[in-house]
This record gives sequence, C-alpha cells and structure tokens, in this order.
Amino acid sequence: MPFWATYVFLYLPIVVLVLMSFNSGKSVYTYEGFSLKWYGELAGDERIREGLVNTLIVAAGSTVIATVLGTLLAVGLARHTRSKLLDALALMPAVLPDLVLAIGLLVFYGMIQMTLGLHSVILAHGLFSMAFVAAVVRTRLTNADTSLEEASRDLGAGPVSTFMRITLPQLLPGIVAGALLAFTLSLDEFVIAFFTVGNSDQTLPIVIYSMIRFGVTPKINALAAILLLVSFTAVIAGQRLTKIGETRAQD
Amino acid sequence: AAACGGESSNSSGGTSAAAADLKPNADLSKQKLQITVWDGYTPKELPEKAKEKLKVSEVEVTLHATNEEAMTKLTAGGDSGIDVAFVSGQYAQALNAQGLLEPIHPELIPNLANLYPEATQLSYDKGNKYSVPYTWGTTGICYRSDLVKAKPTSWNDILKPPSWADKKVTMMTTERWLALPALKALGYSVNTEKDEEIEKVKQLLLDAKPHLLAYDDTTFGDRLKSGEAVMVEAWDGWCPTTDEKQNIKFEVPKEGSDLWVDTMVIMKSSKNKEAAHAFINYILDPEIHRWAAENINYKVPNKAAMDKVTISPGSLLGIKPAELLNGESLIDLGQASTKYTRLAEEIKAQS
Amino acid sequence: MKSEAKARPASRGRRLGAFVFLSPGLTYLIVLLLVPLGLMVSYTVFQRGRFGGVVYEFTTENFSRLVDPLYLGVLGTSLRIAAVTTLIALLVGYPTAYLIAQLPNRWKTAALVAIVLPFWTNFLIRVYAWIMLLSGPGVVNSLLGTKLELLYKEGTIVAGLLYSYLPLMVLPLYATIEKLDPQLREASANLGASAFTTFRKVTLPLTLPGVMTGCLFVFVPSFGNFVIPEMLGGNKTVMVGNLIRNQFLSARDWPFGSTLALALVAVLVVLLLVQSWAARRA
Amino acid sequence: MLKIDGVTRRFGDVTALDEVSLEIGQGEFFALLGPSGCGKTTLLRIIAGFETPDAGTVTLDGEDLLAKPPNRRPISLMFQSYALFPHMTVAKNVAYGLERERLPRQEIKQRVGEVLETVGLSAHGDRKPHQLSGGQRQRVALARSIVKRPRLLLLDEPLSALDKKVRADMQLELKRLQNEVGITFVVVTHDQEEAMSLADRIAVFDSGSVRQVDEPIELYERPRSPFVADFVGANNIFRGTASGLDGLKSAEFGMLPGTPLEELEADAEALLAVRPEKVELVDESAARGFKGTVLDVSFYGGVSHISVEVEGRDRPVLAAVQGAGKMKQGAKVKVRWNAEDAVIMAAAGQ
Amino acid sequence: MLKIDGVTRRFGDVTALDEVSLEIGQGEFFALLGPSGCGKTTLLRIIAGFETPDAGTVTLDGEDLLAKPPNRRPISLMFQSYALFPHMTVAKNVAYGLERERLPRQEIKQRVGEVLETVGLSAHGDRKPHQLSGGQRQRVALARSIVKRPRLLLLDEPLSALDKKVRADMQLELKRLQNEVGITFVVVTHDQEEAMSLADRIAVFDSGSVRQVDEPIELYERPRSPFVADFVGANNIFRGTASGLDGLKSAEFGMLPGTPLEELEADAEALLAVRPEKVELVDESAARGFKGTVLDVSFYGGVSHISVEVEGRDRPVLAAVQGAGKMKQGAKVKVRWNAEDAVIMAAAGQ
Ligand SMILES: Nc1ncnc2c1ncn2[C@@H]1O[C@H](COP(=O)(O)OP(=O)(O)OP(=O)(O)O)[C@@H](O)[C@H]1O
Ligand SMILES: Nc1ncnc2c1ncn2[C@@H]1O[C@H](COP(=O)(O)OP(=O)(O)OP(=O)(O)O)[C@@H](O)[C@H]1O
Ligand SMILES: NCCCCNCCCN
Ligand SMILES: [Mg+2]
Ligand SMILES: [Mg+2]
Repeated sequence: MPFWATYVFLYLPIVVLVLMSFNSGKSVYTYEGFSLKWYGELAGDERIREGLVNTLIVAAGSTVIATVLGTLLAVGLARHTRSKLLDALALMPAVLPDLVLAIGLLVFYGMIQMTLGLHSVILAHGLFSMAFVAAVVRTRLTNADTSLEEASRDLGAGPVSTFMRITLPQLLPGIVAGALLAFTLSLDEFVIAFFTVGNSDQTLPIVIYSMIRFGVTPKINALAAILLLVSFTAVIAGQRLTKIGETRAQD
Repeated sequence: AAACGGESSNSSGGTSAAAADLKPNADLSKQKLQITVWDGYTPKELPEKAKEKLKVSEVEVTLHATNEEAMTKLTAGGDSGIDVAFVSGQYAQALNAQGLLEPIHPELIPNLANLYPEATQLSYDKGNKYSVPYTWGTTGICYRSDLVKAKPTSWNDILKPPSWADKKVTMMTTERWLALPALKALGYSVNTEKDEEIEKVKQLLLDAKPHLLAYDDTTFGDRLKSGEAVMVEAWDGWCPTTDEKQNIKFEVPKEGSDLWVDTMVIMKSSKNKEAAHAFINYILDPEIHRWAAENINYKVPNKAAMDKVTISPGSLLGIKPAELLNGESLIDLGQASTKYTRLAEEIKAQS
Repeated sequence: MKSEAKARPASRGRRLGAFVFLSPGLTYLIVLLLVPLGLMVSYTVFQRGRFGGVVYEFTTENFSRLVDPLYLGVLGTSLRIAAVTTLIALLVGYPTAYLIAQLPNRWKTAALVAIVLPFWTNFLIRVYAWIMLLSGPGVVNSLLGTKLELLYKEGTIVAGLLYSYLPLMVLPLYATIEKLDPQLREASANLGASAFTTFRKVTLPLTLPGVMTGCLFVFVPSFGNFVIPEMLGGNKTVMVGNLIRNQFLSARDWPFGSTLALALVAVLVVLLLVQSWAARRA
Repeated sequence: MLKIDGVTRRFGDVTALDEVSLEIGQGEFFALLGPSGCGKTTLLRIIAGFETPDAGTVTLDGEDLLAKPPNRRPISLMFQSYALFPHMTVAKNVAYGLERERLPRQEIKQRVGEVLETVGLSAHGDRKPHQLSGGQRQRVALARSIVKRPRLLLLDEPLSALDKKVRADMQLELKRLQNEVGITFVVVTHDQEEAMSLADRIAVFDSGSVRQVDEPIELYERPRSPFVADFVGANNIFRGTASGLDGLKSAEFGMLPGTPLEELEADAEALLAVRPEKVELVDESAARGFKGTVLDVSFYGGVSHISVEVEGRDRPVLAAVQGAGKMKQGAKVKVRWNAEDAVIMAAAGQ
Repeated sequence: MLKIDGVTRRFGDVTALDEVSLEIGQGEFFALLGPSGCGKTTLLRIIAGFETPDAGTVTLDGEDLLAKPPNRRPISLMFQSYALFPHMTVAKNVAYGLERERLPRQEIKQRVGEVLETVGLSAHGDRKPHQLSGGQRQRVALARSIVKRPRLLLLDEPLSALDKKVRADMQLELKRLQNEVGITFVVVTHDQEEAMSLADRIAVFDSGSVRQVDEPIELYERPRSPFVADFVGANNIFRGTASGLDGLKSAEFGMLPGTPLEELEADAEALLAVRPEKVELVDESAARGFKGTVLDVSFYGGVSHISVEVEGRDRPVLAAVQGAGKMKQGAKVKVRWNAEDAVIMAAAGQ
C-alpha cells in the first residue's frame, strides 16, 4: 500500500507538530497537557508579526510584478516570436537553483550599490515568480485556440481591442492560477530572501530560520499550526477561485 | 566601492579614511538610528528608551543570528542603511580594513572612561579606534556535572571523548571556534597562520569527528539541558550554569582559550553619526550596560557597570578581566583566514 | 521562419506587438538575471580581497581550487545525496501518482491537493518537524522509549530532502500518467499482457517524460540545498550549497563562491544535456 | 459461438445495457448499429473484459467468458482510436501480442511479416505510428488484432476517424480480410451505410436495448419499428391510420399506398415509411400522387436529392434520383410511390 | 468581384499555393475542393488577411485587399471550429463585429435580433456557446459572420465537425441562407459530395494548384484530368491509348467505349474514366462487354456497390445499382457501359 504510506509520510510530521502546539509543557518533545499558551506567546511575538507583515508585503509586491510581466511575456512568447532561446530564458529563473539566483542578485545589488531592503527581495521574488506565471499562462495560451483572436480581427477589432476583449478573458483562469502560485512561492521562499533582504526587515521564513537555529520551541509548533490552517483555507479558496474563473471564462 | 577589498595589514585599520567632521552639538532630533544586533543581546525596550533619552527621531533595531549574516549585509550593498552594528572584534577589524567604518570620536563618548583599562588595549583594535567593546568572554567546556564521570579539564576531553561521552559532545561550527580546541590542545596560537600547525590541527579534528553528536553554535545549551549532550564547546555566556537544576558547569581547559569581544561599530555610510556616537555613549552608561551582564550572562568590559552587578550563584560573571586576558584575543587574519575556512570545510566534508 | 521581405502592415503590427509584449519581461530578465549571472561568472576569474570583496586581478586560481579533491569530494557527496533522494522520490512518487490517476474524478483533485498541501506550509517548519521527531529526546525516541541516534546522518538529510520535494515528483508524474490514454493499457491487456508487463512495456516508457521532469524538479533543489544539511545533518555533512553559502557568508570569498556556483550550474547543465540526449534516443 | 444472455449494465442511474441478448455465429460479420450513447461500446467492453455486467452471462463456444481476465480471453478488440503504442514501430506493435505468448522470435518475425503483407504495410514496419496516415494506422491496428488469430475480433467504430475516400477503401478491405482469415467479426458503428455495406447481420440498438436483428436488406426494406425506419437511412414518414391491406389513411393526402408489416387493427394509429429512392416525381398532370413544389435539387455525384415542399407537411419529402436531377427548383410536381415500396407499421412502437 | 492572381505562398520548402489564379463572381456560391494539405485553408487565410502571399495579388472589386489589415477588410471568415467567444452570450458574439464599428446601440440590437431570427436562434440569444448543440453553434457562427453584411463570406470546412444527420440539414440551411442574404460565399471542403451539393462552381485543388474550375455536374461528368476524375467520386479508370472518336484501345480489354474530352493524338497514352453508376452488369452471355466475377456486393441502403474482379486489372471494377443488388457473390457477369457515359483524357495530366 505505497499509496497511503505516502500520505502518512507527508502528514505524520505535520500532525505531530500541530498536536505538540497544544502542549502545556515547556518541552517540544513530551506532551504534558492541553493549553493554548504557545498561541498566546506567538501572538505576543513582535518579530514574528513583523516578519509576517513583511512577507505579505513581499509576496503581494512580487506577485503584482510577476503577474503583469509574466502574462505579457507569455503572450509575447506564444504569439509574437518563435525563438526557443527566449523561451528558455524566460523559464530559467524557475529552473536555476535558488542559491545561484540568490548570490547572483546579491553580487548584482552590491555592484550597483543598492541598499537592500524589502524592495530588493520583491524584485528578486518577482524574477522567479514571473517565470512561473509565464509558464502557467503559456500552457493555457498554447492550448487556447488562436482562431478566437483571428475571429476577433476578422470582425473588425484591432490588436489592442482583441487583446483586451478576447485574449485576456480567455487567459484569466491561467493568470489567476499563476498569480496564486507566485504568491505562495514567495510566501515560502527562504534562500533568496535570506541573501537579498536588508538588515532592517526580515521575512517570516528568515525569522523562522533564526528561531529554529536557536533551538526548538513550541512557539514554532503554534506558528506551524496556524500556517497550516491558513494554507488549507488559501488552497481551498484558491481552488474555488480558479474554478469560478474557469466557469466564467467558459460561460 | 564596497566590493573592493582593502589591502592593509591587520590591526588598527590602515585604510580608515579621515574622520568625518562631526558636530558635538548637532540637532539629534533630526537623526534616526538603525541598529543591527544579535537576537536577545539587548533589552527589548532599548529602542524606546534610547529614543527618549537621546531625543533622536527614531531608533530601530534589527536582529541577526550570526556575525556572518551581519557581515554579508554590511559588505554587500552600497548603503546598508545601518548606523550602528554589533559584531565581534575580528569582524570589526575586517570591516575597518575594507574602509567601511567610521573612526570613533572619543570626544563624543565620554562614557568610554567607564571601560576597564584592559578593554582599551584589545589586540584587534588597540585604543578603540573604530570599535567599542560591548561584551567579552571566553570559550570553554560546558558540561553536565551529573552526567560526566570525570570533570573535563582539557580540550582533549572533547577531542577524544571517553566512551561514556561518545557521540554526546558538540563542537562549534564557525571556523575559528571549530579550530580552537585543537589549536589550544596542541599548544598553538589561536591566530596561527602556519600551514604545518593547521595540518596537525586538521588531523586532530578529523579524528574527533566520528565521536561528535553535531557541530553546533546555537543550541548546545539546550542539548545539555535535555541530556542529548553531556559536554559541549561553549561560549561562557551561553553555558546555562544558572539553570534552576544547577547541574551545568563551565570550565576553561587548562591549555587555555581565547578572548572574544563583541563590539559596537559605526558605519561610514551612516548619515546619523552624531546620534550613533550618542547611542554608544548611552550603552556604556553603567545602568544600561549592566543589563547585558544581568540578563544575557555575558560579562561586559565596563567596570562601573560590573561593580553594580549582583552575581547569582553559579554565574560565570565573577571571572575577572585579568583572568580573561589570559585568553588569546582573536584577530582577523586577512588572506590567511581562508585557511580556516578550508580547514572547516575539510573537517565537515569528511564522512 | 517566414520571409517578411515586404514590410506589409500586418508584419509591422506583429513586430510592434512583439515589442510591446516582450520588452518589459525581457528587460527584467536581462537586468536581474543575465547581468547578475554574468557578473557572477566574471567574478570567477578575479581574486578575493584580503578582507573580503573582490580584487579585479585576473587569476585562474579559483578553478584550480575547484578540482581540489576536497571540493570534488563535496560535489560527489552532493550528487550522491541528490541522486539517492531523487531515486527514492521516484520509487515512492510513481506508484502514488499512478494510483491517484486511477481514482474517480472527484477524488483525484482531493488526493492531489492533499499531496501539495504540506508544500504550502513553510519549508523550514517542515524541516523543523523532523528535528522534533528524530532528535535524541525527540518524539520518536520518547514514544518508543529508545535512545536511537536518528538525526545528523546522511540518511536524515535524504529524508528531509525527500519530505520537502516529494510533491515536485508526484505532480509532473501525475500529469503525464493522467494524460496517458487508458485504452493503451487496455489494448495491451487485450493482446495478452499481464498488468506488470503492461506497466513495463507500455505505461513506463510512455510516462518517461514525466519521470524526467519529476527527477529534474527534485534533483535541482536537492543538489543545491544548504538548509537541510545544516539543520538535519548537524553540520557534519557538507554539500555544494553549504560550500557556496560559506564562501559568501563566512569566508567572504565571493570569487570562489561564484566559481562553485558556476560549477553547480555546470553539473546541472551537463545532467540536462544527458537527459535530453537520452530522451531523444528513447 | 458467442452468446450474450440478459446482459445488463448500469452506470449510476444510466442503464447503458438493458437485458441484452444476442447470438453471433461462427465466421459471421456482425454489426452493432445505434445512435451515440446507446450502449454499443459498453457491450464490446464487456465482451473484451474491460467492463463487468451487473447481470447476465457471456459465453464463447459454451465457455464462460466473464470469469476470465481480459488478457486470457481469446478475443481481440480493435479500438476506435486504434490505441497503437506510440513508442513502438509498426512491427513492434504487431509483434506485441505474439511476444506475450512467448513464441519463438523466428516465428514472431514470420507471422508479423505475413500479416503486414496482408494489410499492405510490409514497407512500413519500421515506422512509428505518428509517421503514418489515418488509413495506414487503421490497418496497423487491424494487423495487430488479427495476428494473434483470435476466435473473435471486436471492432469499435473502426472507420469513423477516416475520411470518406479512405473509408470506402477500408470497408472493402475489411470485408476481404474477414473472408480471408475467417475470424468472427463484431463491428460497432453509428453509420447505417457502413453497417449495411459490411455486415452479414445487424443488431440495431437504442437506449441499451436491441430493437431489431436482421440482414441488411431486410432491415432496410422492412424496418419493424419507427425508430429503426428512421435510423436506418433517411425515410419519408407519414402519419395516419391503418386501413386494411395496402394503404395508410392520411388526413392531408388521402390514401397513401403501402404494405403493412403486421396485421394492424383498422383505424389504429400507424406510420408509413418510404425511402427517397422509391419516391417518384412525375409531372403535375399525372393521375396518381399528391402535389408539391421542388424546393431544392442537390447533386451528390451519382445521385441527386430533390426536396419537395408539400402542403400539409412541415418537412419536405425527399426523393433520390440517379445522375444529375433534371428537375428545376420551383417546378410543380406530383409525388408518388408503389405500395410494395412503402411499409406501414404501428405508431405505438415509437 | 474577387480576383486572385498568381498567388504563391511557401512555408519553408512546402509550396502551399503555387501561382493560384481564380475569379469569383458577385453572389456566387463557390467551393474550394481538394485533399487535405492542398492549400485550401492557406488561400482563405490570405484572402482574410491572416497570411501574406509571397507573390500575387488579391483584389475585391478592383481594390487591393493585401494592403489592408484583417480588421479593415470587408470580408468575414467563418472558422472551421466556429471560434465562438466562449465568454460571451450568443447575442454578444453576434454583436461583437457591429460594436467594433461603433454603431448606435439601438441599431446593433435591432440587427442582431434580425439575424438571429434569420438563423432561427431568436430564443437562444442569452445562452453561452457551450450551452448549444453543434448545429446551433454553427448557426451562431454564421450569424456572426453575416451580420456585418460583408461583401464576401469565407467558410472553412463549415460542416466537417457535424455528424451525418445534422450535416445534411445544415447543408440545406446554408444554401437557403445564401439565397436569402445574397452574399458571395466561398466554402472550403475536402468532401466532394458536400461541394457538389452546395456550390454553383467548384475549384478543385491539388498540391497548391487549381486543377479545374467548373459547375458540379460538369465536373462530375467531364473531369478534365485523372486527378479530378479520381477525386470527384469513385471512378473506374482504365489505361490505354487514344483511338479516334469513341474509344480507348486497351491491351487487356480491346476497345473500350468512351468520349474524348479533347482531341487526342492517335496512340497517345490516355485514360478512360467511368462512374460506377454508369457501369452496367449483364449476363455472361451478353454480346458486348468484358467478363468478370462478382467479388462483393455491398448494400448501402438505396444503392448497392458491386465490385467485379476482372482479369488484367488489379483493382476491381465498381458498379452501383439502385436498391439491393440482385447479384450474388461469385456470379459471372459481363461489364459494359455506353460511350457517352465514359470520358477519355490524356494520361500526361497525372
Ligand atoms: N464509465 C462510465 N461511467 C458512467 N457512464 C458511462 C460509462 N461508460 C458509459 N456510460 C454511459 O453509458 C451509456 C452508453 O455508453 P456507450 O459508450 O456504450 O455508448 P455508445 O453506444 O458506444 O456511444 P457512441 O456511439 O457515442 O460511442 C452512455 O449514456 C454513457 O454516458
Ligand atoms: N504556418 C505554416 N507553417 C508551415 N507549413 C504550413 C503552415 N500552414 C500550412 N502549412 C502547410 O501548407 C500546406 C497547405 O496547408 P493548408 O492548411 O492550406 O491545407 P488545407 O488544404 O487546408 O488542408 P486540410 O484540408 O487538411 O485543412 C500543408 O502542407 C501544410 O502543412
Ligand atoms: N544572543 C547573543 C549572541 C552573541 C554571540 N556572541 C558570539 C560571541 C563570539 N563571537
Ligand atoms: Mg462508443
Ligand atoms: Mg484546412
């Protein structure tokens, strides 16, 4: 039964993590009784709160960049060029190891003497997110019927009006899916943020990284439980959204 | 450019440019401070209190986990945005060598007078030209008195642990401290650049590796408390000797150890240099500085502050400066420091 | 390609369109990807500054350091760990993806989301969960009442990598298996093949592209990882990622760090070429 | 040889097959004909073993088929989409089934060579399926199915993916092959022309039930229900009431000539069906027949279809004539046919 | 009105169109017929503006079309897949083209209403395309194309996606519509029956070149090249040499009756083509004709195809007879036809 085993493997650690977050004791290893105190401590942790806010700022900012540029890029690649080279270039940030991107950007930011901060992470996350958005939107475009666009031209619409009224609505589910992907990737991203964030602001993964490095604490369990809950909700909401988007596009 | 390294020798920062013209009476309310410091190394309320006291427009504190993290950010970009950084002595030295530090203007920091005289003659920066010490201490063996069969006295107790301690010892992972036990056990300087000495050190460390639990800089205290480890290489302040169970002890091995200093430096790129000086001066205030000693268990090189500290049982704060100075001060080795990077890599890559 | 000798309005419009759509993204890619990578590559021939930074004096020393047995050894270790991880991920991921693809439609999505869901929690927290489970006083030992040493081994690193990247194997595999025409399997059965023969002769060869993609998706982040060896390996195992990180963060040797990064990319490129060569031959 | 008895299969609340019973003889070319969704494929899949009936039995020469897994049944299924293995050459595809029987290499090679010869693809053994045209692919699928010498060959819409010309050739070829190899063929199709031109006998399906099993000409000329009449070729259908031996009483057209298939009660509601090619268009002045106006003449090559608008009917009457129709659009005509060319059946069947 | 002159289009080393010239008149229903890949779609796309020719001109009433972008050409293209905008209602789809002309809302509404009336979809204006059947979709596509009152309507395989029964209805509808709106129609198809039943004139294409332009009956009965003869309906083709007025000298069958299309040099290589429905099968004992054996009788409903094996020919001779063929397989027959029913043409054309 490798099927269920896979799910057990994937979920067991997480379930233990969540259970332990309700531990009343100080140890992360032995369960002593039920309590919500770690959630209280978590709520009082300013660093985590700030990390969370920063992460959301970065994710939102990079998603906007990635969605706009990635969509344009996908349309351009699918409809306006046949260059394999450009295709490969657009995909590169998604395929390169994050560490390589991270140090490339670090070196580059140093070279141009850019002050590091959330903006530098936003730019960096925008880079790989754009590749993912472009890839998602492109699949949709390749599957999409070019005859719709031609029909629009044929009925007297210019290129701009065709793009706005036909291409874009067709792509919407893909764009939404791409944007969601970009957002979640950015939320979770650690390595690039670690190298390109300034001193003054830290994203949540970086906060978590230094917390873990200084030892295990049930606070992290509580954080994990909350993140899991949020992810659950987000995934389900995301699915609904895509589905709605899809039916809209079809209707 | 930041990316261009300096070429000066070690000690007393050759390339440090002429000090900026600072006005003792500058209007601090137009300046704000960005400070980077280790997590948990300053009081939580420090920003508000400093802001109130110094009358600056804002004080913001950001945290780093390790020297390396801080260094990356301070040396990477143009303006890091940081005014005051807390880094260890040899890193301050490296920053200065790259021309990134503002010379200290002693006239703006009257509280320098509170420092022990010894604390003004530390080998990485004699005369406190570009750094001001914040805490100091040494490295030794931290152990569970109830779990060890014999009290550790030598670095060899960690390097060649007896069978009851096998796989229950940890050593540090940052390169200079990784090398330290072996360097000292073999009677070498912690700042040695000699290849043959480093080679011997390497052999010793390689032999030690199979008996280690892990290389760990940050959580060795927890490991002792949980009993996962019985002996660890530790900085004095992080050895939890004041734990309520009172079963954890600290020992500086007989072969000797280092003297490390965590310092405060002002970045050359700072636009708030007067406020930065005022901030350092504020930290050196005995009432403020004693907080560090009392709360993070690190000794501070501030005589006036230490005199006010009440020393709890088991605390290591009682160690006197003279004793500390037995330890060898760590300095940045410039080009030769890569030998230690390589050493650490070789040890860790060995399986 | 088309011959567009006569610049008719249609083709001029096309070129304008290409410019409008492509230039923002390409500019972004050039500035934030190609220039940084170029810079990184150029650093490989310069020297480390005495206190860090870069001295712009030509040297080939970084490359001669690279072939040092120490670093080759680290590359070897990384390759081994990443390869083992990828192999296990494939062995676990394939049957999982296969079985999900056989589920009735309404269960399919749920089963697939359930595979991805852990991926949506924080990467570091998932690594942390393993520390909690496996450490000396950890959950496993305290439940079993044992004192097994489970952490800080190469195997632990593999487990952590597997846990982190298994979904990346399942997803592309699922996509190709799902696309596979079920009639091909029926045709095979109809021609007398047992379930196993059908798998070996029909299903597996036809899902090879998904296998390749999945392996790539797992191999790349495993190969360049530095967090998991650090946290689950007790710093006792060094992978290329750790080396690179250390060059940048502690040794402050950017040129050599860049050289290592270049080597990392080079290994991946070679593997990719081998893969596409194999795919073309298949 | 193949006996299907009371086979029922439900999917949720859809009854795909409803107590279907059929007997197919050795060496027969049998067709299952019916509109989309009537359960044809489901029946084939049950015979091949990819679907299990909820009730009923299927036996082959007396042997229970349902107890065997698909790979143990002496039956070949040729899939509608051919289901050729895209990663194998033509020869490999064909050899696949033989290899499963662990025959000696030499024999496999020889039999593959022979069957490729038979389907005229000897020269294409090394190609991959995607390098073949639709017709060639179909022949590979056929070769792959027959090379195992199954006792029964099932073909699911074998020609629907092909274009007209290739299709006509293929139909001939299929028939020739069946003659040659002597295997029992069961072919599924929704194309009545195809069924009629190929099969010895046809079973007409509708919504999971068998409506009529007959030889093509019988089926065409004597459909036993309105459904069959309508489905098998375009019929002109008139409503009315039965009236003794050779006619249908129609409100609009009076007495229409036709032959009742069964005895009908006088004045029972009935339908009359007449084929376009049996409809004669004569001059307006003719004595017999009813009046109409030519609406359209379509030349189909070989035959022309003439639609005639007739008062009292909303659909035009369709007549087919050999060659180019000489009628002009708008011409006034009379429509008529002979009693023996039209069938009359009870309306209740619908 | 539409004049295509020397249009050539190459894709790499494929010449999709090779100096094609055609003239299509006002109000005509014109068909482009040819096998797959012969360049039909490419020509339509050039006329519509989605493809640029490498050489040649296209004018509409004397006006250069090529200089205009697609959205400025007074031409509508109806796509094979209909290309209805899935996110818009039927009414919105139809209104799309009018909105681009910035007509007043009121007028748009009225014209959309009218055209939906014409195609019989007034009740479906608020539906989305996926809520319609194939035939309804096709009518929406048609409505959308004609509502702009284009001077020319191009249709690319308008019926190929529909199934047989719907298709026959749609063909009638298309013809009716063209009559009604009076727009010039150019329809692309690879189905010879469709072309013949729909069009006033047909251009037969082969590998990028026009082979023959003619009215359907003319084309069918008097194909001017072996390619056309073969492509337009199944012809029986015989090889031989020309021999004066009414016959082809054949090595195997002696003199075969037929009418040369053009004057042929005596003894020039020539081909004779005769339609199945013109072939007569008579008793073996008959005087005229050559001998053969009935190989197969296929009943197609309405007509039966009888293939007759003839010595000296590798393909059987095909004969079509009305109704169920009375011949039995294996019967010995004589094959014959009349000279006026067979055409003789030069073999060089092939
Ligand atoms: N696996 C299934 N699950 C649910 N319903 C099914 C399934 N297979 C078939 N059906 C339903 O059973 C009925 C018969 O399907 P079947 O495929 O046998 O029809 P068919 O006669 O082959 O039609 P077609 O000519 O379109 O191929 C249809 O209504 C179909 O929707
Ligand atoms: N964009 C293109 N690039 C390369 N070759 C093309 C392109 N478009 C068409 N061709 C080639 O040009 C030839 C004519 O194509 P076209 O689509 O006009 O054929 P068609 O007559 O419409 O065929 P069908 O009946 O299959 O639709 C074909 O060989 C085709 O492969
Ligand atoms: N939480 C405070 C961390 C301080 C680390 N000091 C390291 C001393 C050796 N440089
Ligand atoms: Mg079917
Ligand atoms: Mg086409």
